[in-house]
Amino acid sequence: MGLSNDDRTQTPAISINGISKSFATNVVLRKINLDVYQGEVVALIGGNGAGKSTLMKILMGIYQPDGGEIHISGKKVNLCSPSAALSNGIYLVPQEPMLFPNMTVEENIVLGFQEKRAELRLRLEALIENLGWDLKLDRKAESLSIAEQQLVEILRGLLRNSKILILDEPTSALTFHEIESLFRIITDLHSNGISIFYITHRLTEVFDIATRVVVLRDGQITMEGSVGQFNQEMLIQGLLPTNYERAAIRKEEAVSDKKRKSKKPMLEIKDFGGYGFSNVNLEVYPGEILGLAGVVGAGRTELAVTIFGKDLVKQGAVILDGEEITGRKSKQIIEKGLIYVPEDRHLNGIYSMRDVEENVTSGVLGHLNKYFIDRKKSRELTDRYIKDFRIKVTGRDQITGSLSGGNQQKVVLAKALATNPKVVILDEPTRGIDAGARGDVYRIIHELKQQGVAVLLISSDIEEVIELSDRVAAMYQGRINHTFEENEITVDNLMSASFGVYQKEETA
Amino acid sequence: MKIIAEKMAKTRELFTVAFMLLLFLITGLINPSFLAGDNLLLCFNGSVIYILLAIGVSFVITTGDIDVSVGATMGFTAAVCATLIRDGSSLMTAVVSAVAIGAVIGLINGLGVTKLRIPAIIMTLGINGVVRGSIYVYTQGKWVENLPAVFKSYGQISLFGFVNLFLLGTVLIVVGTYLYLHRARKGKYFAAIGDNIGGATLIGIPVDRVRITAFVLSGVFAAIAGVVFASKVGFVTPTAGNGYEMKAIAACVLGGVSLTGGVGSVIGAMFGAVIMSSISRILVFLQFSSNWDDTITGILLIIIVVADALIQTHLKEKARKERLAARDLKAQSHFEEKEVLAG
Amino acid sequence: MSTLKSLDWKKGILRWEAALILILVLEIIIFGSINPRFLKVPVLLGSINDYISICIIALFATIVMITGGIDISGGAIVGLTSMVLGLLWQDAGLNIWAAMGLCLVTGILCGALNGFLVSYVGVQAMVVTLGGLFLYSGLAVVLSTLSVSSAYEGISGFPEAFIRIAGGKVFGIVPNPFVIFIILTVIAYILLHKSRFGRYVFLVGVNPNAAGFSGINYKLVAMFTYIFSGLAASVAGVVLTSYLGSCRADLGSGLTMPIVTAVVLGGTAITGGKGSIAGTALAAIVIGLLRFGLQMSGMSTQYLDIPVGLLLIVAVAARGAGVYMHRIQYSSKKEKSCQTET
Amino acid sequence: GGTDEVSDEGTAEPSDISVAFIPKLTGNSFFESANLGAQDIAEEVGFECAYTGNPEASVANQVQVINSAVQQGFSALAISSVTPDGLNNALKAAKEAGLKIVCWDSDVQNDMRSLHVAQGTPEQLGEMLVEMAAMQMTDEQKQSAKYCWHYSSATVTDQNSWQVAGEKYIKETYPGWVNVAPDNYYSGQDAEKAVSVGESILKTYPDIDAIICNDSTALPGQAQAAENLGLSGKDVIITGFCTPNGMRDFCKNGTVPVFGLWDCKVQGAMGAYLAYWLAAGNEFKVGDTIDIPTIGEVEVLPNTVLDPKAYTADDSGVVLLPERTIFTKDNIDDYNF
Ligand SMILES: Nc1ncnc2c1ncn2[C@@H]1O[C@H](COP(=O)(O)OP(=O)(O)OP(=O)(O)O)[C@@H](O)[C@H]1O
Ligand SMILES: Nc1ncnc2c1ncn2[C@@H]1O[C@H](COP(=O)(O)OP(=O)(O)OP(=O)(O)O)[C@@H](O)[C@H]1O
Ligand SMILES: [Mg+2]
Ligand SMILES: [Mg+2]
Repeated sequence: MGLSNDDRTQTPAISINGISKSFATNVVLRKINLDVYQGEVVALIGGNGAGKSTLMKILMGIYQPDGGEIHISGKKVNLCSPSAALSNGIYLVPQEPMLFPNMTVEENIVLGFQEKRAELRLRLEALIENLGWDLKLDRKAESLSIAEQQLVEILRGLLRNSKILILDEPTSALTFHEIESLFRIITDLHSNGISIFYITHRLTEVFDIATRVVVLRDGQITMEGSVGQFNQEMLIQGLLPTNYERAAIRKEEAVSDKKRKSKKPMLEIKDFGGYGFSNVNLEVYPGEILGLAGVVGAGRTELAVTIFGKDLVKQGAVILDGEEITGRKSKQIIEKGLIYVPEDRHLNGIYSMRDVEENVTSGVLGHLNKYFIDRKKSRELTDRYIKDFRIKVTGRDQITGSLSGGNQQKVVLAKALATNPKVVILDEPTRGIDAGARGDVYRIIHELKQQGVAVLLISSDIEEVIELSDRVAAMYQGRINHTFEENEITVDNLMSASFGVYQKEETA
Repeated sequence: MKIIAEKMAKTRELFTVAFMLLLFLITGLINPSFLAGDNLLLCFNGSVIYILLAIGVSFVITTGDIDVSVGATMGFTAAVCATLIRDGSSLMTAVVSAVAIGAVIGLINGLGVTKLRIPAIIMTLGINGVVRGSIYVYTQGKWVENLPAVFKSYGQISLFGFVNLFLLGTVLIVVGTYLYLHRARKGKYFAAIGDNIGGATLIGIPVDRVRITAFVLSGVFAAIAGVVFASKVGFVTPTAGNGYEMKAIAACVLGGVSLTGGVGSVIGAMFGAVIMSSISRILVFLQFSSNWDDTITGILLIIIVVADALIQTHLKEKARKERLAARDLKAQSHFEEKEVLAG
Repeated sequence: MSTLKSLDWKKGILRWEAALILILVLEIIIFGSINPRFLKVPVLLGSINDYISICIIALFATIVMITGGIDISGGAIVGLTSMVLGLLWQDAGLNIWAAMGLCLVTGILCGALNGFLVSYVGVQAMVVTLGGLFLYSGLAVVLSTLSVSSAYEGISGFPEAFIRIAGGKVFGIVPNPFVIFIILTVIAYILLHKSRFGRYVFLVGVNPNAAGFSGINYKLVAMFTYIFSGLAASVAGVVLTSYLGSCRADLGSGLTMPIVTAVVLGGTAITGGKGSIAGTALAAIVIGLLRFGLQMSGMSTQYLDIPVGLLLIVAVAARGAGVYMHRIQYSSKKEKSCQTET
Repeated sequence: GGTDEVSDEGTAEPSDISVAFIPKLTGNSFFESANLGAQDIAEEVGFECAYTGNPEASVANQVQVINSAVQQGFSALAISSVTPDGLNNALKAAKEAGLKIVCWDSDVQNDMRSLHVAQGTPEQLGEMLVEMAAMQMTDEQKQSAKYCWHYSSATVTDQNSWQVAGEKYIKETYPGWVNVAPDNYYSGQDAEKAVSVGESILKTYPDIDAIICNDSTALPGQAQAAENLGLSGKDVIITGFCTPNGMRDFCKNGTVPVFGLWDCKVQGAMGAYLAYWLAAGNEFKVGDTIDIPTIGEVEVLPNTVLDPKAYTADDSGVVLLPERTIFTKDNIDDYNF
């Protein structure tokens, strides 16, 4: 799909010359030079905090560069505001959805357009039809899940008819089905001569749709070239910190069926039902990772949140280490030894304006002291987690919001694990974090397993589920479709079960 | 009935209207003369000042800011307008000066909030103090009185025999702004900014300009209210408009304009203002002591917002549950199908 | 990959408090040179009598604002509790101390109602406390008409011991209200900055959802901040009643805006999540002394709003422009002006 | 503060003496007029007179104004109090600091001040209010008039005392009259509210005969309300207290043909002068007469003229304003305040 070298003689659609940017003392971009031609799909990859989003926000006019120039179709432009960028045919689908919660999906998408409303609606309907996404246009945006929000953001970008479309981790919350249809549209766009920046942490995607790869590290472009020149291994090498030794995640032998049966399950979910799911039966044993696969909207988050005491139980029971905890308050459930790590880090996970220490200790203050805060203990605890989890901070008093995404995720994990849980429910623990951090998170999960903690792992990333899980339950439309033992865990099996088409061998 | 109830809960203005009618009806049951046509008209006529203030403030609140300087602005512009009229200026000059002053105060607020990035409540609180002090400087602490009878008579002009000129003008303004805010492409910008300012910036809405516009409009509407005040009341004291900012905000809230921005309409604000300004009248008709004024205002305000909050939470929960249950249902039918196939 | 200097904003706050102290010193120097009487210690200390209620309520309103809420009903609670005190003492014949106890309970109840509606019913704080502002001040007027002494005469003639609460002086120079203010500042400081509750207050202010997922009863925490605020307002009611020797329904009228002003000038973010007791305490005194000093310098009270309003705007603008420059940049929401480069 | 701050008594030049002239609230035409009188006499005599008050009439605000006047080193206070007893502590402190205290318009506890310049006794004023209404009535109305009171609030001292005295006078003199709203109507010195309450009164009681507005915001508001409804003085009697400037048009066009007030400029002048006079080291006993430049001799009466139960002492007395004026369209143009 790459363009032939002849095309390179034309003027680049956008040309970035020597762009630099720093925030206070933090140098984020160092003299970036990049030319992108018509119809290219440029995969921009790099670790958390490498500066990808910052560069894109400069193109969108959200940030002003400290130095450098931008040319569009050979003409120098001043992208001083998003409207300037828009009038130059640039559009950014942001990493974090920025919808208008009180407006409908349709209003969210069409606001700010100059065209007639009726025309727009027709175009929009056609687009959704083409994508095959299931989105009601009159729903209020505040009722959308994070994945649905991302769909709306993408629709907004696609409808814009921009010449240069930037997609900043558009698929981080999406699953197979949506990603596939999105890629189809991207391919269409790029054959129509539209230039696309595509940021992702999922390297397989790079090979699926990109024509060119750009690797950003510490604000500099360290590798660049047409996609054919690379393979996945090379990209990983290019991404990881130079002195990084990959944590050897040797998959332990899965707890065998027999061995498991001899133990008591740590978490038992019996005929459990609530809003969005029903008839769920699951058992998680100590030292086991049970994966929970499914497509967006399968009801996995609802299941987890209901177990955690945040939503109404309609039927069934949850038993933790022999004790029934059905319908208890989250606070009591945490005390009993179950913790849930929410999927939306920004909404439910971190206290971005507070420092790392306050975040890590937020769940255990009651244990540190009754009324007053024992600073000594809380510092020790924080330092221990910073060290154990290799959280990259300037100190335990760094503001959490200023950490990179992966490190924020580690803080969220530390906060959860500081409660000394027997059961951990992880909901999308690696969404939006880079390969290095992902390795660290996997290592942490493994350590939990070794300590005998029961882990319920919810993830939309099938490879992740396969890599980590001892057993996998697949959820489809609110039910557990099938539970796979270790030897049955394959991409095909999980995929078909997630889409509700898996047929058990005995019935087949 | 149920449909009406649901519609009411969804269209927040209807809820306010229903509440107002209920209030009027109860008063009318106790004292039927309250419901006499001309008295109801009087109630609406008497609300014009509050309505104008509330519309202005609702622009600002819709963009997610707040303006607590409208009371002072109204007082100042009323004093300026009244002084000019008293000293023989033409009506045109007086109105234009008042509106210009209102616009300038709004502009200062807007620039402070957007360019100096001062939180709106602080900026307008500060300006409120400055403007209020300026009224004393301007009037030297004296009342502006003895306005010419013609000027005062504008408040009495009726069209078609019963529609008060000011009321008609105000209603037209309300309808006009409503159509602009909810139908015009750019009108939606106000709500969009209040909803998510970052998102609004991203899709190219000139955020600062719209926010400044909102403050300017707030000032302008306060100025128009000031002119109406001068004409209707007939004299202007330096304390005119004291505490009106809180009542204007309360009127917006009663009318369903959310203080977090992005939600609500000027129609709601209008009816909220009618409720606010009718309370003291209603008490007279109920032969209740005026001592109960604030208590009743407080209770009504709390009842209506609590009812609203409960209904909204209920609706949201219901919608969520229905959506989730629908998924589950699909699942059930699917499972059944499979069983049928298998069987 | 270096990231934001984490200490920056804490330093910012510290620097801000230093700035407030600087303003305070400037005020003393300027007003002292205009009217040397201003510098007399009894005059300076005694001036607190006139703004003690703002100081007391602002301390605890700060805690409310850190949770992301706001309490504008404090002034109304002052009037209400003053009336409750007088009625119970005079008309119900209660012992003055018992009456005082019940008056504090009234403050707690008012705060609890505010807090309940905000936390558990989910109404916006501004709206609830606006309703409370009308309701409590209205009730105070209604109560005042219930007394045997007519509303316009007020209730007075309190025992000497009660009058001494605000009228007395420690060591013959430091007026009691000043001591009360210091004590309450220390209490509020420990509560907010040293206790578990205070930590929860910040966390809830930054992200209530996350607090819920951390097992923090965020609704209860938020509700308690309103209770503290209501209690503080009732303490102010007692102090003011004692100081004036008379119960009045309108004692707290006009306090709303100065309280908000003090809290915000003290560096508390209106959106919650950060703020400090020391800042509020300093800001309350800065504003109080400014008004007092201007009056001492001969400015008529009716013009005082002008300099106070300007100080508020200038101070907050300066803080925004200086100390928080980088943080403002951090919030990606703001537009940039188009004049930068070509 | 210690006593060392008192200016040297007896030997003081007029220009050494400064009087703080404190109204209930600023920005009200009544008090502004009183201040004009005070300033005139201060200039005439040559003492310093500073007008200082708060735009909002509340105890706390007035205490603050007094405290600051004490700290600024004024020699005397001439004050119109918002409350009979809420200022006690502040006044005590002022006294201790050596300030002389004179009240005008609205009094404090008698032992807290030396002199009070009264516009009349509550009985005089209550009777005046009622008679201003009665003199416009037909004989039939005088037998069975329906009336009500509309003023600022239940918590202001003087207006309520006139209302109480007026009610008493009605019971005695016009037993047939019916008060349709014994709880009274209040509009809290908010002009717009005065109009809307005024309109509602006229709507609720279309057959009401008289509305007495003993507040200078309520009276023009009520008059405007009547005009808004197309009513004139022939349809309903509206009367009360306000400055002539505030009512000139209403008086001339017949909406409020009769209303009254005392000469507040003279009252202000007397208050300010007496404060100065005391601060200059002069003393008096009840029964003495004091000569006031441009106004004439006034006699110091015992406190009991206002209230039979009042505290009596040689150094505490009342000075009455010589007269109160009823304004009609014939004489209103003679006044400008
Ligand atoms: N912030 C939110 N506010 C309101 N409703 C939400 C919110 N987030 C999610 N939901 C609701 O929860 C439903 C499920 O969300 P989501 O699509 O993440 O499903 P899920 O079952 O968690 O899927 P997954 O299996 O991917 O975890 C959504 O359809 C949405 O209605
Ligand atoms: N507004 C800001 N103010 C200060 N620092 C910022 C700001 N925005 C980003 N940074 C810092 O700039 C660096 C680069 O951030 P950026 O968001 O561009 O990373 P990224 O490559 O998009 O990472 P991710 O993969 O996690 O999205 C980070 O260290 C971040 O902390
Ligand atoms: Mg990014
Ligand atoms: Mg999910």
